[in-house]
Amino acid sequence: MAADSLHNFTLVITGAPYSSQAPQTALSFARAALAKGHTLDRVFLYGDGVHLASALCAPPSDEPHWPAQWAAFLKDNAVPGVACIASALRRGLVNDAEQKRYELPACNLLEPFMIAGLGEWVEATMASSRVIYFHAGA
Amino acid sequence: MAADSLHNFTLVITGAPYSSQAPQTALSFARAALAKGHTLDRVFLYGDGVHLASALCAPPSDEPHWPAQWAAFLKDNAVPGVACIASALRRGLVNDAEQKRYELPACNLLEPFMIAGLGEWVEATMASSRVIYFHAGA
Amino acid sequence: MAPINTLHILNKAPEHPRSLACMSVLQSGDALLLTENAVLALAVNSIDPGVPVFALAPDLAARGLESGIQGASLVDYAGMVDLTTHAQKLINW
Amino acid sequence: MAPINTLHILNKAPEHPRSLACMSVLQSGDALLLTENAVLALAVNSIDPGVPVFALAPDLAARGLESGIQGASLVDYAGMVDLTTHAQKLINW
Amino acid sequence: MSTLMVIDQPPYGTWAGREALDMAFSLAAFDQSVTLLFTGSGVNWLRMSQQPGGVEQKSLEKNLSAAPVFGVEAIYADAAACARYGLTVENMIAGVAIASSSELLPKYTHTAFAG
Amino acid sequence: MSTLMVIDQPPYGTWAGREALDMAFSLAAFDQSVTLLFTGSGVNWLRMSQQPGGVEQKSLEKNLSAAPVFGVEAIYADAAACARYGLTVENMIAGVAIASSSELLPKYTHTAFAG
Repeated sequence: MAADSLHNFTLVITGAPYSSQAPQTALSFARAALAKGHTLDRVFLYGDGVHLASALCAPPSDEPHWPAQWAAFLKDNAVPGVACIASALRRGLVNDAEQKRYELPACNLLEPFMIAGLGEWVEATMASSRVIYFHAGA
Repeated sequence: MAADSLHNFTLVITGAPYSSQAPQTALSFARAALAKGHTLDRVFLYGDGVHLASALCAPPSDEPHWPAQWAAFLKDNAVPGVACIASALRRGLVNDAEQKRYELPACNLLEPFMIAGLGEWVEATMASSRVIYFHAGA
Repeated sequence: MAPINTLHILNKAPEHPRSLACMSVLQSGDALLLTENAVLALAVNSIDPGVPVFALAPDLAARGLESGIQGASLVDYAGMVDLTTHAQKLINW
Repeated sequence: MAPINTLHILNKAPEHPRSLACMSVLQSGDALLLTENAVLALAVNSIDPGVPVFALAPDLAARGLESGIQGASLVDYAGMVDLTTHAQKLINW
Repeated sequence: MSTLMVIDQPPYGTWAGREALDMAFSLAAFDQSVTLLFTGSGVNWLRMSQQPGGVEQKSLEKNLSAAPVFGVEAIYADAAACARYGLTVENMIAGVAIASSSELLPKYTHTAFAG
Repeated sequence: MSTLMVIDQPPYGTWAGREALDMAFSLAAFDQSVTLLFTGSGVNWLRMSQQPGGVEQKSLEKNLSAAPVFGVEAIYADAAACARYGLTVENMIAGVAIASSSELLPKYTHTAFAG
């Protein structure tokens, strides 16, 4: 891959909002990358990072709503956002299909986030020229 | 407080299940404490520990279901389990009252866990003779 | 059991900053209980905190360390409860 | 901008084991980008990784460290993007 | 009961310190004795002129400045950690006393970290 | 693309290493070149005779033993970390090669930690 040319990025977020700074740094990076003409292949949430796709966060009104900000960014820019299914099921993040399959009382996945397997991450690493990981900082 | 006599314990869990070992160690400790005749004043979930009260976890069938095991333990022994409201709202854990207040699409609190303020923790530290914290290990 | 002033309960691996902080404040009359990741300290040769050391046996066993461990008394969860009630004071690191 | 072989992006405080691991593998031709908690390394006097050091300005400013910082070039998020595309390879610690 | 809340994680990168501060304020609100100790990389909470607008967070410096109002008895900073991070009376927020963690810890009946 | 998955967190106490292993297995399942490196306290994954029944977890030793079957190319352990934790050929699981992290890292085009 040539340096300094236009790139197709994959962002992997493994740190949870309101616990780590990862979702904020990733969003600032994502905005800056698009502003420079680069593209985002997809955003993949893994481990504790899947909490970013929760539809039920209600942070104090004077704090940023990271799930809502991320969801708006993904919609506005038609970037796919995918939460790893194995991480999500363990941590209580489900869409309506998983709700039915596991007979759970509700679903809490925030649109436009999707739930899919690690194959999405593998595909992304192959399709993009840069993969950046945003981990928790402690 | 006299050592070696019967005690009233408060357990505070700040580590999330499927991310830290805290909920498992705390549950084994809680069972052992009751078996010795001690009492549990209450269990308080704080920070990332509030994820233990999620009704939507679906771990692989060959892994323990920590929220379900904890919920059964609390019911069987009539021990109050309280998730801190500020930690819970930030992290997407809500009961039906908070769902209505914040106009959220669902609620995901697992019974018999309750949601309440840090005053519950303060009360617990005053009411019990031993407060034990179960933090994440990394 | 000898009296314990402060029981320090440590669950972090030896590299963790809080583990180092815990080791640096132990005083005569205290005791140290290693749980979860902290039992790995017993695989590191240089550990000598200068106070009685206890370690949670189920955590040692999980990590393949139960046999041949020196320098620590093994306890189960019931023994952990006893330590917490026997000590005058607890610090959970 | 000088060529960068591997750009090491570090977001952990200086005490974190992964921060120490990162510092120990830097090679000539590499560069180090400090973000989030890792910018605190610039408050510690002894930091000299032997490769070009960059630091994310918004993270420095948040921590009261933006003015008078020596030993690192400040970048904003756009500059961080440029570093990641300019480098041949990335490691996110 | 006298509580020592210990903050040993740096500001902004994690929420644990923020939540420890909430715990301290709650104790004080219920008229319980509570003291704060900043140690390790947690002493970076105490640096003056924090400008967190660029990372879209609230100022923890401002947050912490409410401690005396809430009734927090004292704010201590570990001497060795301050030295390591270049914190001196010149660049530290007001109202912080320098102490040694090992001398402070035995003085409280209840010690807590937020995570 | 050649991937080096690095596991630097100890087994059982956190899930990050477990999830790193899943990432490695996924790459292998899609016929991508992947190698595992255990370093820091992560080398404790490699100790023989893990008995996690008492902490109600699945054996990570057993989990890891599936790596060659899945097509993981090699498993390396950092020499310095093994020495620190007393890991030798006698008490380490089979199939692990000893290496130095600093020599290994430059050889892969993609390096990842799970968290």
